Amino acid sequence: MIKKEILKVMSVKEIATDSYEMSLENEYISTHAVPGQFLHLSIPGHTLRRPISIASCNQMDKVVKVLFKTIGTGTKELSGYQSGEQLDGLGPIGHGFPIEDLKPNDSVLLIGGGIGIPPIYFLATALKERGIKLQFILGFQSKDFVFYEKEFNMLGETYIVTNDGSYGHRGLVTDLIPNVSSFDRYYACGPLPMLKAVKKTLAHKKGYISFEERMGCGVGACFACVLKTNDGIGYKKICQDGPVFAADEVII
Amino acid sequence: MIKKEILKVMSVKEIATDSYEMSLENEYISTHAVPGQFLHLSIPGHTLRRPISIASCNQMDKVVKVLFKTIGTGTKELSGYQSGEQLDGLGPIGHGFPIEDLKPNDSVLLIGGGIGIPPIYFLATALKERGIKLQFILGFQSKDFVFYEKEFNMLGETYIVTNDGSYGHRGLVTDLIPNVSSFDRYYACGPLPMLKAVKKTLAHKKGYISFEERMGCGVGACFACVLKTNDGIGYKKICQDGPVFAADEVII
Amino acid sequence: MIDLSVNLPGLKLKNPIMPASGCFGFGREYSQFYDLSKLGAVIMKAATGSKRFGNETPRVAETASGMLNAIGLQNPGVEKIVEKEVPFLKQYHIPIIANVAGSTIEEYEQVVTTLNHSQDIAAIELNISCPNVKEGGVQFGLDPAMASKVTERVKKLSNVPVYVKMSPNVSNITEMAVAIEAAGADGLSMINTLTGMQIHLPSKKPILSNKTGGLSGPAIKPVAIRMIYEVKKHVTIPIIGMGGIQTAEDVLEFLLAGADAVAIGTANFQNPFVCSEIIDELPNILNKYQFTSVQEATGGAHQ
Amino acid sequence: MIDLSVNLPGLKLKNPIMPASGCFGFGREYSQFYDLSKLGAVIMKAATGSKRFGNETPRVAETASGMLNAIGLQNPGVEKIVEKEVPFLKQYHIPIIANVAGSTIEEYEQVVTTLNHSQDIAAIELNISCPNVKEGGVQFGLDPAMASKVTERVKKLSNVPVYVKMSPNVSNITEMAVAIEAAGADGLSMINTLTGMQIHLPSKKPILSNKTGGLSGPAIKPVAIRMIYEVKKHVTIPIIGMGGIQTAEDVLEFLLAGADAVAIGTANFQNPFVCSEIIDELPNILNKYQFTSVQEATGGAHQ
Ligand SMILES: Cc1cc2nc3c(=O)[nH]c(=O)nc-3n(C[C@H](O)[C@H](O)[C@H](O)COP(=O)(O)OP(=O)(O)OC[C@H]3O[C@@H](n4cnc5c(N)ncnc54)[C@H](O)[C@@H]3O)c2cc1C
Ligand SMILES: Cc1cc2nc3c(=O)[nH]c(=O)nc-3n(C[C@H](O)[C@H](O)[C@H](O)COP(=O)(O)OP(=O)(O)OC[C@H]3O[C@@H](n4cnc5c(N)ncnc54)[C@H](O)[C@@H]3O)c2cc1C
Ligand SMILES: Cc1cc2nc3c(=O)[nH]c(=O)nc-3n(C[C@H](O)[C@H](O)[C@H](O)COP(=O)(O)O)c2cc1C
Ligand SMILES: Cc1cc2nc3c(=O)[nH]c(=O)nc-3n(C[C@H](O)[C@H](O)[C@H](O)COP(=O)(O)O)c2cc1C
Ligand code: FES
Ligand code: FES
Repeated sequence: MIKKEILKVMSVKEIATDSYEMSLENEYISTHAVPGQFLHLSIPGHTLRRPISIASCNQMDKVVKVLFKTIGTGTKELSGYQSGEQLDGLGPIGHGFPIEDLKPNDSVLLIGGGIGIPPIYFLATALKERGIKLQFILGFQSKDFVFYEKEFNMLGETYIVTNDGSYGHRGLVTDLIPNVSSFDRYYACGPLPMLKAVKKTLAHKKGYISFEERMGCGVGACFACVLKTNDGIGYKKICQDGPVFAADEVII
Repeated sequence: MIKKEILKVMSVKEIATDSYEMSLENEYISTHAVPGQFLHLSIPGHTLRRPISIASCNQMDKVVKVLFKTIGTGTKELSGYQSGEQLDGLGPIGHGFPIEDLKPNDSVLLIGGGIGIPPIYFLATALKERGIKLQFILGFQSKDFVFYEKEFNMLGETYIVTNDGSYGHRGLVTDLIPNVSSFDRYYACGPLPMLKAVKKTLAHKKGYISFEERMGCGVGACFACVLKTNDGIGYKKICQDGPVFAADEVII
Repeated sequence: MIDLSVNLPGLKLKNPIMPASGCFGFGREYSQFYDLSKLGAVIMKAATGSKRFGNETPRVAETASGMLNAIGLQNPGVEKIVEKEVPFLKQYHIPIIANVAGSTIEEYEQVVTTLNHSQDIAAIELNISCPNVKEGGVQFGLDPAMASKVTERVKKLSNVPVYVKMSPNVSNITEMAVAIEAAGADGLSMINTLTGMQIHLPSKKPILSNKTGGLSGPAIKPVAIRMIYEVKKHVTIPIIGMGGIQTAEDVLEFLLAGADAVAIGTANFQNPFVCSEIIDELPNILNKYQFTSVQEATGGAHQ
Repeated sequence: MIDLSVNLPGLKLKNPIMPASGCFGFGREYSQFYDLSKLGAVIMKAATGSKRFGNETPRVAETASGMLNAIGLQNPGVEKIVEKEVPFLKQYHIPIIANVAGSTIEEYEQVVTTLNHSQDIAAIELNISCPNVKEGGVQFGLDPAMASKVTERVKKLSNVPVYVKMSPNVSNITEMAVAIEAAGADGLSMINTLTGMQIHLPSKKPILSNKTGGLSGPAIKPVAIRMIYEVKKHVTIPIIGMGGIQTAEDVLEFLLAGADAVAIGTANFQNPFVCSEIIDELPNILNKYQFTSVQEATGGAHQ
C-alpha cells in the first residue's frame, strides 16, 4: 500500500558525473518495497513530485537507497540535501519485477541504461538471494558516468558499454546481447530508445521491462503516464499498473 | 547609493510576540545607512522583495540590525533564518530623517507605532549623539508586543501605550501627546491611521513622518509606492523620495 | 461551532470541499489515503460518449507554481463509468457529480441520456472548457451563443441540475456567464485551465505531445479569483470555484470572491491528503476571520 | 562567436534583451546599477496625452510566482517625457521605444504626434492592453475591429515603426494578431498582463485599490509561450516576446516559440541586474543548445 512517508536523509554522495547515491531512513518503505517499485518525492518549490526508483532496501537499519542523475532543477536540489534533512515521499509505488516463478539456477539477463540501472541493481540483489544466475549489460554515456560496476561484478558477469567507447565496449547495450551466454528471460530498464531496441532484439525471449514517463499524481488518478497495450483496454498506467510490464503486452 | 549586497545573518532573536531582531553583517550598508533608510530584502520563493527599516548600524563590527514582525509568509521565513545564512538585500534605500538643522539641546518628540518603531530607534541613537533632548511615545497592540523599552528609556523619557491598556497607558499614541513637555519638532513612524492622527493633532508643529506602502521595485522605477503631495507634481515615491516626508508636504 | 454546510441545486454538501474533475480519477486511488465520505462531494473525471484513449504522452509538464496537462479526456466511456465507477463512489454516501464532455452537442446529449439511467448522479458538470482535444470541448466554451445552445439542450435532457464548467480563455467572462445563466444552467463551475505551452530546450519542441496544455495550480489563482468576483456581480446562480487552491485560506479567498463551494485539483498530486486536511482546517480559518459559517463568507468581498 | 544581433523595423539591436515597459521607469533608477548602453533597447513607461496620477494605492500584490499591479498608467504626460526623459536615455545610444497609451483614439494620436517631434524615438509600442485604467486602454485590445482601427490611425501618423502590444485576455489571440498585422502594424509585442485579483483576508476586500490588476511574472510564462507560438504561425511581422522571463534559458524558450527579441519586466524588481546578467549569459545558453545566433533560434520550435 502506498503511504505518504517522511524519509530522513542519511547521506548523499556523488558516485559518478552528475550521479548521486542518496541513503534515506524509513521503516515502512524499507520493509515493504520490492525491486521495480519507486518513490514519488516532493521537492519544496515544485508543483509536481519526482519519481525515483528504489535501488536497494536494508530492513535491518531501515535504509532505502536511491540513485539519481541531475537532469533539471528538481534533481539538482535533491543532490543538495544534507544528512539530517527530511524528504516527503509517496511509496512504495507500482508493481515490481515478477520473480516468483523463477527457480534456483535459472539464468537471467539484466539490461540497464543510465538512470534505468538503479532498479536493476535492486532486482539483481533479490535474484541473487534466490540463487538465480545473473548476467548484466549496462549502458552509460561515457566513462565518467559509469557507476556501481564493482557492485554488479560481485553479483554476476557484467558487460559495460559506453556510447563513445570511452569505457568498456563501444556502442549500445543491444550490441552485446550476442556476447552473453544463454539465459531464460531478461529484465530491462533504461531510456525508451534502448528499451525499443532490446524488445526487438529479444522478441523471441520472455522479458520484463520497466518504463518511465512524466507523471502527475503518481498513484493512478490523473492518466498522465499511460502506455499503449495490446490487451482489450488498450492502455496501462505506468505508475499504477507498472512501471514493470511484460515485454509482449506493451506497444512501444 | 543603493547597492545589491549580500548580508550575513549573525543572529535572529524573538524580542516580543511575533517580533524579531535580526543582526546582519555587511560593511557597505553599515557604513552608509542613515536613520530612516531601509533594506529591500529578497526572500527565496518570493517574487517581490520585502522592505525592512534599518534599526541600527554599528560601523565598528559592520553590523546592521533590523526588527520585524511576522505578518505573512515572507517575514515568517525571515524569522527562520539561521546565523551563517545569507540574505540578498538592496540598500540603503531612501532619504532618512532630516536632522542636520537641529542644534544641541533642541528638544524633539519621537512617536512610533508597532513595526514603525525600529527606524525611530535608529533615529534616536543618532539624535542622542548630537545632544538633542528626546521624548518618546511608543504604541503597541498589547503587553506581549512591547519591545526595546529599556533601550528607549536609556535615550530619553519614554511613554508606552497599548491599545488594550495591558501595559503602560491605555489608548492611542495621540492620547499621550498632552503629557509630554514642550518640544521643537516631532518625528513619527507607524501605521497610517496613527500617522493621520499624529499629523492632525500636531498640525501646528514641524514634523517628519516615515511612511509605508506596498512596493515593487523599491528603487523608484515602478510607481507602486506613491503618496499624494501638495507640491506641483502632486505625488512622491515613498521608496525613492521618502520614506520620510515633511508632515506638511503630504496629503494623507 | 462553525457551520460548513452548503445547499446548492442537487447538492446537499456537509462541507464545501470537493476534488476537481480529472485530478481525482474516480476516487479509487485516493480512497487508499483517507475515507472519501469525509468529502463535501466528488467530481468524477470527464465522461464522453464512448471510450477515449486521449493524447499521446508526455501529457504533463511542470511550470512555475503550476503545471500543464493535456490528458485529452481519456476515459472508459459514460456507460462503463455508470456501470463500474459510480457504484464504487456510491458507498461513500456523498453527492457524485459527473463531468460531461463531448465533441458535438449530440455527444453531450448522449452522455447525459446515459447518466439519466443512473439514480446516483447528483449533478452534472458540463465541461465546455477542455482545451486539450482537437475538436469539441473548448470551442463551446469560447462563444456565448454555442455555450448557451449546448447548455439549453443538456438542460432539456438532464434529470439533475447542470453546472457549466467555464473556460478562462475568453475576452469577456461575464458575458459568457450571463449567457449560460440565461440558457438555464443551475450553477457555474469556474475556472478550467488556461491554455499554455512549454518548450523543451534540448529537443527544441513543445514538451507536451499535444503541444498546448491546460495551466493549473497556484499560478492561475489570481485569474480565477478575478473571474469569480466579476461573474458573481452579474449572476444569481451558485458558483463552484477552483484554480490553485492549496490551503484553507485559499478556500476562504474563493468564498469571499463569490464561490459557494470549491474544487481542488492539482494540489492533490503534491499532497494526496489535501482535501481531507483542508476540511479539518477550514473551521479554524473561518473562525480566525470571524465567520461562523461558510455561507456567511460567500461573496464577502462584495460588501 | 555567437551573434546576438537582431534587426527589426526601426530597431537595430545588438542583443535581443530590453526592459519591459513600466518595469524600468525611464531608466534613471537602473542606470545606477549598470551601464544601460549594454541593453539591446529600452522600452519606456507608458506615455499618455497629459499627466496622469494613476490609481490609488495599494498598487501591487504578490502572487504565486508572480505579482499583480494596477499602477494605472501614472506618467508625466508625453510632452514632459519627450522633454525630460528621452534626452536622458539618448546618452546611452540604444534604440528608445515609446510605449503609447490612451483612453480614446484621439489621445493615442495626440501622443504619437508629440512623439513625432522627437528625433530620438526608434519605435512605438502601441499599448492597447493596459488592464488597469477605467476607460480606454484594454478595450482596444479585446476587439479585433477596434484594435485594427487604432493601429491604422496610429500608423498613418507615426514617423516610426509601430509594435502593437497585445493583451492575453482574449478568446482568440491569432484573430487579434492577424487583424493587427492587416492594419499595418510593423510588429507585435506580447504579452501584456493577465487580469487577476487577490483578496486580502483580514480586510475581506480586494488587496488592490483598483480591485483587479495585471498578473505578471513566471506564472504567466506558459500562456505567453503558447500565444507567441500560435501567433507566429499566422503572421510574418516580428514579435517582441515577454512574460515571466527570468533567465537566459527563458529567453531561448521565447525565441524558439517565435519571438525575435524579448522584454523583461517583473524580474527587474527581484534582481536589478537581471537584463545585464542575461545579456552576459545568453551566448553560453545559445551555444549549449547548438545555436550560433539569436536569429537562428527564432521560431525553432516550429520546424
Ligand atoms: C518510474 C520512474 C522511475 C525513475 N527512477 C529514476 C531513478 O532511479 N534515478 C533517476 O535519476 N531518475 C529516475 N527517473 C527519472 C526522474 O524522474 C527524472 O530524471 C526527474 O523527474 C527529473 O526531474 P528534474 O526536476 O531534475 O528535471 P526537469 O526536466 O526540470 O523536470 C521537469 C518535469 O519533468 C519531469 N521529468 C523530466 N524527466 C523525466 C523522466 N525521465 N521521467 C519522468 N519524469 C521526468 C519531472 O518529474 C518534472 O515533473 C524515474 C522516472 C520514472 C517515471
Ligand atoms: C519603507 C518600509 C519600511 C518597513 N520597515 C519595517 C520594519 O522595520 N519592520 C517590519 O516588521 N516591517 C516593516 N515594514 C513592513 C514590511 O515590509 C511588511 O510587514 C512585510 O513586507 C510583510 O511581508 P510578509 O510576506 O510577511 O506579508 P504578506 O502580507 O504575505 O506580504 C505580501 C506582500 O505585501 C507586502 N506587504 C504586506 N504588508 C506590508 C506593509 N505593511 N508595508 C509594505 N508592504 C507590505 C509584502 O512586501 C509582500 O509584497 C516596512 C515597510 C516599508 C514600506
Ligand atoms: C491532470 C488534470 C486533468 C484534468 N481533467 C479535467 C477534466 O477531465 N474535466 C474538467 O472539467 N477539468 C479537468 N481539469 C481541470 C481541473 O478540474 C480544474 O478546473 C483546474 O485544474 C484548476 O484547478 P486546480 O488549479 O486546483 O488544478 C484537469 C486538470 C488537471 C491538472
Ligand atoms: C509594475 C508594472 C507596470 C507595468 N506597466 C506597463 C505599462 O505602462 N505599459 C505596458 O505596455 N506594459 C506594462 N506592464 C506590463 C509589462 O510590460 C509586461 O508586458 C508584463 O509585465 C509581462 O512581462 P513580465 O512577466 O516580465 O513582467 C507593466 C508591468 C508591471 C509589473
Ligand atoms: S501519474 Fe497520474 S496516473 Fe500515473
Ligand atoms: S516601489 Fe517601485 S517606485 Fe517605489
